[in-house]
Amino acid sequence: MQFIQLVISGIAQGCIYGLIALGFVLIYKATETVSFAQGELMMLGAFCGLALMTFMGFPFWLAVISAIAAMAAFGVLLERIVIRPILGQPAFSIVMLTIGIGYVARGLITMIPGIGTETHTLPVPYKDQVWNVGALVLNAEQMVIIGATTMLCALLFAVFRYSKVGIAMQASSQNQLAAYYMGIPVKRLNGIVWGLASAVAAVAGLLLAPITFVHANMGFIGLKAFPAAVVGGFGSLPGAIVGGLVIGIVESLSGFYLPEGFKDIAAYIVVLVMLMVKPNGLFGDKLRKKV
Amino acid sequence: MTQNPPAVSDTPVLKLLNVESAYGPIRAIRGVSLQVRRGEIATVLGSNGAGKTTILKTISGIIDPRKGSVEFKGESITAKDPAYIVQQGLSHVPEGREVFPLLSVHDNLLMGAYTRKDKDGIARDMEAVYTYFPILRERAQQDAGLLSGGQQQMLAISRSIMAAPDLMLLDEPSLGLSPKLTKEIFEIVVRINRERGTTILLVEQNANMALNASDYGYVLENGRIVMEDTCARLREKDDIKEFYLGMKEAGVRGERRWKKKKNWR
Amino acid sequence: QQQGVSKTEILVGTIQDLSGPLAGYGKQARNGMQLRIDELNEQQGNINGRKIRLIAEDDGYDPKKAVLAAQKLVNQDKVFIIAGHLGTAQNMAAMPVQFEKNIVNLFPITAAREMYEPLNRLKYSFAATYYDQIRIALPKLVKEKNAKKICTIYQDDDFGLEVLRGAEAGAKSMNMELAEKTSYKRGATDFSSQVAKMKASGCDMVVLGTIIRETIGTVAESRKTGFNPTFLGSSAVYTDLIHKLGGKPMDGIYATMTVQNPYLDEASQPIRFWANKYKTKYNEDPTVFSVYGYSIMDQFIQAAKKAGPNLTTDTFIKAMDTMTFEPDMFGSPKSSYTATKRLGNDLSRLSQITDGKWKVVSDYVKPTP
Amino acid sequence: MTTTSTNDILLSARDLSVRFGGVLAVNKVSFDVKRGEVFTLIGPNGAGKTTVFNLISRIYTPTTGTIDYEGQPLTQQPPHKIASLGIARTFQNIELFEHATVLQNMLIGRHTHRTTSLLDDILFTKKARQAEIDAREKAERIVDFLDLQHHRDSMVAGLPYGVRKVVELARALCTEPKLLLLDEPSSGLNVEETEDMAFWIQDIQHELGITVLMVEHDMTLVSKVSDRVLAMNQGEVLAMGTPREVQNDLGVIEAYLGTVDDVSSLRRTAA
Amino acid sequence: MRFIFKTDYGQDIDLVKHNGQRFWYGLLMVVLVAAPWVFPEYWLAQLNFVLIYAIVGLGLMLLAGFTGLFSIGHAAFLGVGAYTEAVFNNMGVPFPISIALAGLLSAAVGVIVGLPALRVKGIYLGIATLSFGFIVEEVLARWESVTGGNAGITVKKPAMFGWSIDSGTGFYFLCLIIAVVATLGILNLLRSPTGRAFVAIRDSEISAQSMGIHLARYKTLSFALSAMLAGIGGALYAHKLSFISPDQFNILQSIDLLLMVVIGGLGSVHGAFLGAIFLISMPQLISLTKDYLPATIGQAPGLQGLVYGVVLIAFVLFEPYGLYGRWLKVRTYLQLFPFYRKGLFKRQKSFQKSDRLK
Ligand SMILES: Nc1ncnc2c1ncn2[C@@H]1O[C@H](COP(=O)(O)OP(=O)(O)OP(=O)(O)O)[C@@H](O)[C@H]1O
Ligand SMILES: Nc1ncnc2c1ncn2[C@@H]1O[C@H](COP(=O)(O)OP(=O)(O)OP(=O)(O)O)[C@@H](O)[C@H]1O
Ligand SMILES: [Mg+2]
Ligand SMILES: [Mg+2]
Repeated sequence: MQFIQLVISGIAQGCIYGLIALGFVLIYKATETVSFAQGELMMLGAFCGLALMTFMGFPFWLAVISAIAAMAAFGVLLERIVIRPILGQPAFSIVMLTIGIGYVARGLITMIPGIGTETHTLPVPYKDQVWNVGALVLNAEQMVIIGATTMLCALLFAVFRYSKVGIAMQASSQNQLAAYYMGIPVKRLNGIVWGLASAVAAVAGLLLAPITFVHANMGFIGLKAFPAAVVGGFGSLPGAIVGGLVIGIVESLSGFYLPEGFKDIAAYIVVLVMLMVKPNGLFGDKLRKKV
Repeated sequence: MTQNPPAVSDTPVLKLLNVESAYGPIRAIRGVSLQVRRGEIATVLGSNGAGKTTILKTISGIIDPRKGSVEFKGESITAKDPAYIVQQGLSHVPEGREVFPLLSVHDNLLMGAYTRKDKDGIARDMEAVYTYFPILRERAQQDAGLLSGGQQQMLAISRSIMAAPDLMLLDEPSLGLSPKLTKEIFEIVVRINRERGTTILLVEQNANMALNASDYGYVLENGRIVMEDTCARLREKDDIKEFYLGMKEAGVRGERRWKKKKNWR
Repeated sequence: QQQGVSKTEILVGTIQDLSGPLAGYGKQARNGMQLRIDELNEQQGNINGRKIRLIAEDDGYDPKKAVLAAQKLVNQDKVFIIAGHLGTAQNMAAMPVQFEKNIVNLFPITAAREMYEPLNRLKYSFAATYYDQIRIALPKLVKEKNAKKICTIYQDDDFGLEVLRGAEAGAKSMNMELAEKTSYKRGATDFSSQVAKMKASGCDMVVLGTIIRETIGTVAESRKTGFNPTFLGSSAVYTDLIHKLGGKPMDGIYATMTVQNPYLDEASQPIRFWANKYKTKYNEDPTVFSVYGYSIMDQFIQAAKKAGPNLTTDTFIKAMDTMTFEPDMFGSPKSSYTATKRLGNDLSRLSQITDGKWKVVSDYVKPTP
Repeated sequence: MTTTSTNDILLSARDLSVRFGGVLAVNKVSFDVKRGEVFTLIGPNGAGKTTVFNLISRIYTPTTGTIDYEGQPLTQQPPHKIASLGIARTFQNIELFEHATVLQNMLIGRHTHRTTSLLDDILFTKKARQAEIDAREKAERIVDFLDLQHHRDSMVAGLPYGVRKVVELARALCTEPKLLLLDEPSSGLNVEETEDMAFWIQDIQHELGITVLMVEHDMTLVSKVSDRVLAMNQGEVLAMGTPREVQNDLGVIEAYLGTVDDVSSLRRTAA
Repeated sequence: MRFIFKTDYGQDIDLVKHNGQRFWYGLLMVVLVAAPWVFPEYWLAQLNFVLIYAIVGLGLMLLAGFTGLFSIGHAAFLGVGAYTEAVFNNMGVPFPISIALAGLLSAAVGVIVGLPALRVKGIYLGIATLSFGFIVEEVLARWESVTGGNAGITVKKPAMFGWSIDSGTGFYFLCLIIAVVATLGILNLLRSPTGRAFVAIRDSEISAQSMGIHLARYKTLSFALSAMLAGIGGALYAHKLSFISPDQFNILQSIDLLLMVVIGGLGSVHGAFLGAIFLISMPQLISLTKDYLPATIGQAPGLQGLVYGVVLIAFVLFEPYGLYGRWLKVRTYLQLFPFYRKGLFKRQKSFQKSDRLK
């Protein structure tokens, strides 16, 4: 029983990692850069939802939808202003930009007087609800995360696998020059990708807020999502979720059964083991350059 | 080729005026002016580093010219976004293949048709390129990056055909293709020109092929156009014969290893 | 010539986290200090003809930046004193820089023992350490609740460690052992396995070496899984955020405290007045950290006044070493300093959340002999 | 055209096969490369020529079959050892060090000849300096040989395609190989430059005494420089012999060369 | 423009190419040596930090800039070095020995961390190093008997054979000497076969391998050297801070280090120094200027992070090749002075290509 309860907690926590990892993978798949700002976008999304719900008094669903839409728009704008000017530069430049964006986002939020340095709670209707199934305790907040994550993942997977735009995004990440030659509007797609990633981040932020609260540093959880993405294979959307689950469950179990300290580094040990055994993660493409 | 070719009209589809492009401090082409008329095949000859690729890249907006203007179908496309230019009905087979290595062959071809909306037309063209290059059909689900060099070249050309463009820029289409396929490629190029009326600008090291397939030719040296004429007449010029067609007056070069200076007679 | 003291001005430096993980606290502490300075400069005149100017540096909770900040304050701005520096490691890194120039490190905002141990004439620490708080409060609470098994969950850093040590010492004084010690990394969000562990060991008393979100996370997770021991936190838990964010499940938690949280609707009139003044000035609710900042500055002013017109590090130390500070309106205990006693006091009170608010539930707890 | 009379076999492949998933890229291919000859692989696209090169340079491991080099099995060597055994290669798609100059690229080619230890390098001892100067001299000689003076200090990233091909050749020569693998050396070169390439290959064979194994589609070049030709198709050997023999082989014509020789049929007929 | 007439290959190899360079670097050295008597104490302390970070930066530059292996866990090496130094120094081991041990132990850890680099690249390597970083941090925190755990340890002044370096000046010269030696070592390395092998691996592994470069050996070597410099830097850092705790070597520190080399200019030795100057002086500049801002902005928490982020973004946008790139432009401008053409440095359109296949 204990074990099952731990696994359930692990799954719930894993879904959180997976959800954030989804954002990483999304950006990576479509632009081949790693966004270090994903956690901060999530934080902005949560603050956005908070502002709408508590300060502007929007009803819950309206607030959620507006927050996601607003963040999507913000993502597009961000791409337009900050990323686009250096589109085509080596991927690492863009990684640096995202680090910068992270600093700015955190700084800006912190600067809001009376709000930025505080921790807030998001008034969601399902707060603190628990279902007892036998001796197990299921937590509404966690169940919502699991459900939403699965849906988002399926949706994004379909987009990338079957839609023309999705394939074009991958194409432009693999060879931008050729994408231009094909008339693929690389810049516009990039905008869409960042919009999408911000929207996903907003969803993550809103779902996470009841558990971790809303504060300027909530984005740091993204550091745990990196291992999740890697374990799953960085280019794979389902991999992000599976990776998240693996990490979540391992963490939860090692926290209970292993000596102190292991829980905190379990994720990283899993990553290292994975990289030794299967360097491209569970679902990553096996890549080898043909010469 | 027996079918009646569409008449080459006098209106230029593509017009370059005094174009100058540079990579940093290196000026790769200087004051190039050329025209491609609707329905014709034009070719640019030139030795290594003459700037042929640079011209094509400048046309499709991959590099912005320092000076001069590029006009496509009467509209200026100077320094526009490459995606925009391609959407105007131009497609470019780049030097060095540039396939999408991690997409399947089929998806690569689909990307070629990105700017098109007509589903039926796309399916038809897909069928057509599969007939041109049966190996692509065989490998439709394989990652393009794992194809052999020549197969990738076929894919690059096919991808461009899939775009059903008005103007096709071909940068060394025969690179790495077997002799048999090289001929076939040129036949396909000519067929596309004749059957669909696609205007073509061709850059090719295989000058013999290029001069036979094209209507009009330019010779580029050190970033400048030094000669232009119809291909029929170019084929008769001595320098062309010697330097581009490899037909030597006996004993001029032969097995000896000195180079005659080109003076563009 | 004493640096940082002119005819008309005393330069006080402070280093706070204004951009890092504890930016909230850092800002409040600085505001509290500034509030007291403004009171002095605008209403009460001066200290022997001198006004105070505060220079606040941001170290982003990074020891390396703390060194640079201290260097700037000491060598560039040439402050007279550094007061209220936030963070243990940050203080540890900055102190050598200050001491080299004979600059007092007054009342750093950290309850680590290193702030007054080993003895140094330039060190002053003002409030009971986390170690002492728990060490002293735990036996009292254990007796009261008749607890059998003590566990602790602590943050895996210098702060958490102090609480753990306090709990260990407290347990030892009752000839008990900690039944379970479990930790988490700063910023963790999931406490399920830690709670499961403590639940599995059947604890009925849990010492919280946690701060805000972790306290809420731990307690909420416990309540959900039907684990209901007595929770005891240090003064780091004593903040209004616990009940504001955590809501109903937080009711019943105990925490040690040194000064009272200044609720805006506080019953005591002076605190209410003060809290509203703060709110008007900074447009946000004051917290205990605002109070820390305010008290630190207040006590500095008292000591500086006492030091007389010739204000130097030496005269200041001399004044400090004979100082006794009476309890202030926030209910801080009486504290005193001598040349060898550099911790103002080691006392704290117990408070408990009832109906979504901290209530003081005990007087100052004396160490059980 | 000289044919070496030595029977000395430098490289010998026996029953080489390699499979990638469903594709049998090379199927039971056997051939011998004699010391001092120019041996050419031809074949339609996708025949498996480059794959044979990759097998020799140990980028792939054969599914079955063996490769012997100077009588030793090559398949047991790790990939980085191949160069020090005296096998150098160029790549079909050009694999240069883009962010280095031509000269630096060539100096990297001297890697197998390094004599200095790490400590020598860090302290840049006299020995290191001398080794460096020696390496330069060797590289400069090849710069002269291949007419690269003009591009010596240019970044590879900015070079035209044709020059890169030559730089790759230069880099391979810098390793002072016994066996040189050239993958389509003339692709991207015009007629005139291809002629130069032919001269170089002949010089490499005769003056430097290097055995050349080459993949090439330009039949003029092939017949000019090769001693023997192996034609492949779909991974299998189609024909082997002198250039002339192979060129006249019906199978080769069918699969590779094509029948139409007159390209004037491409011309636009007057409307 | 300066034209140098070269008469032998040796000239190409020399570190200093002409008298102009000799003059400027000489002048720089003079200034550095005179610094303790010329600059106010506060500036000297900053300079000291710059030197320490430059040493670490040199190592990371070797790894990231020249070998193309990005480490997001470099603070771990800094930490290993710092702790080794702290432990041995506090035990009374003479300073030269303890700092050598710090370097060697870090190098050993570097080799271990380098192992995954043999199999993975790019982002995967990044995450692998990041993971190692976390693990090392955890070990430092948990191995209390040696490291003092999270409570941290105080580091005594460097001392050897009864002589201790306690003045700011002495320590400054120590850092200066080590920095100069490290720089020369790296420069030597880069003009020799080892350095070229690194660059080859960065640009094309497959081709490097076919040139006979043992990828595994050189990658591990790069990790080891890089970690060694980080370890030595860490040892100096430990003395400079005189108090170290595990969380000083966390991911944020690692990111700072990476930012340092990127801002300095990946792939240039100058970059390591310029980056260190940036990293250290930026927060100071912000705090110097914020006194002049209106209080609502100047005193707002978060300002530091915001400005830092904005500067970072501006950098990437306007100077993707880092400070060194900017410096090169300024220099070219001066050299070409009357003939400088405006478009010379106009940025080309450039196109990203997958480096998943390298
Ligand atoms: N990225 C670049 N950076 C700097 N210079 C370049 C760059 N690309 C090309 N060049 C220079 O521009 C000139 C023209 O190059 P271009 O590629 O257009 O030649 P080309 O005629 O296509 O040659 P090839 O037949 O070899 O393909 C060359 O001298 C080359 O050195
Ligand atoms: N790593 C690989 N994975 C899957 N298939 C491969 C791989 N490498 C080669 N192939 C397949 O093996 C076949 C032979 O490829 P190879 O590159 O050897 O051809 P080639 O003879 O060099 O042709 P070309 O003249 O076009 O370069 C091709 O069909 C190719 O798709
Ligand atoms: Mg070209
Ligand atoms: Mg090939």
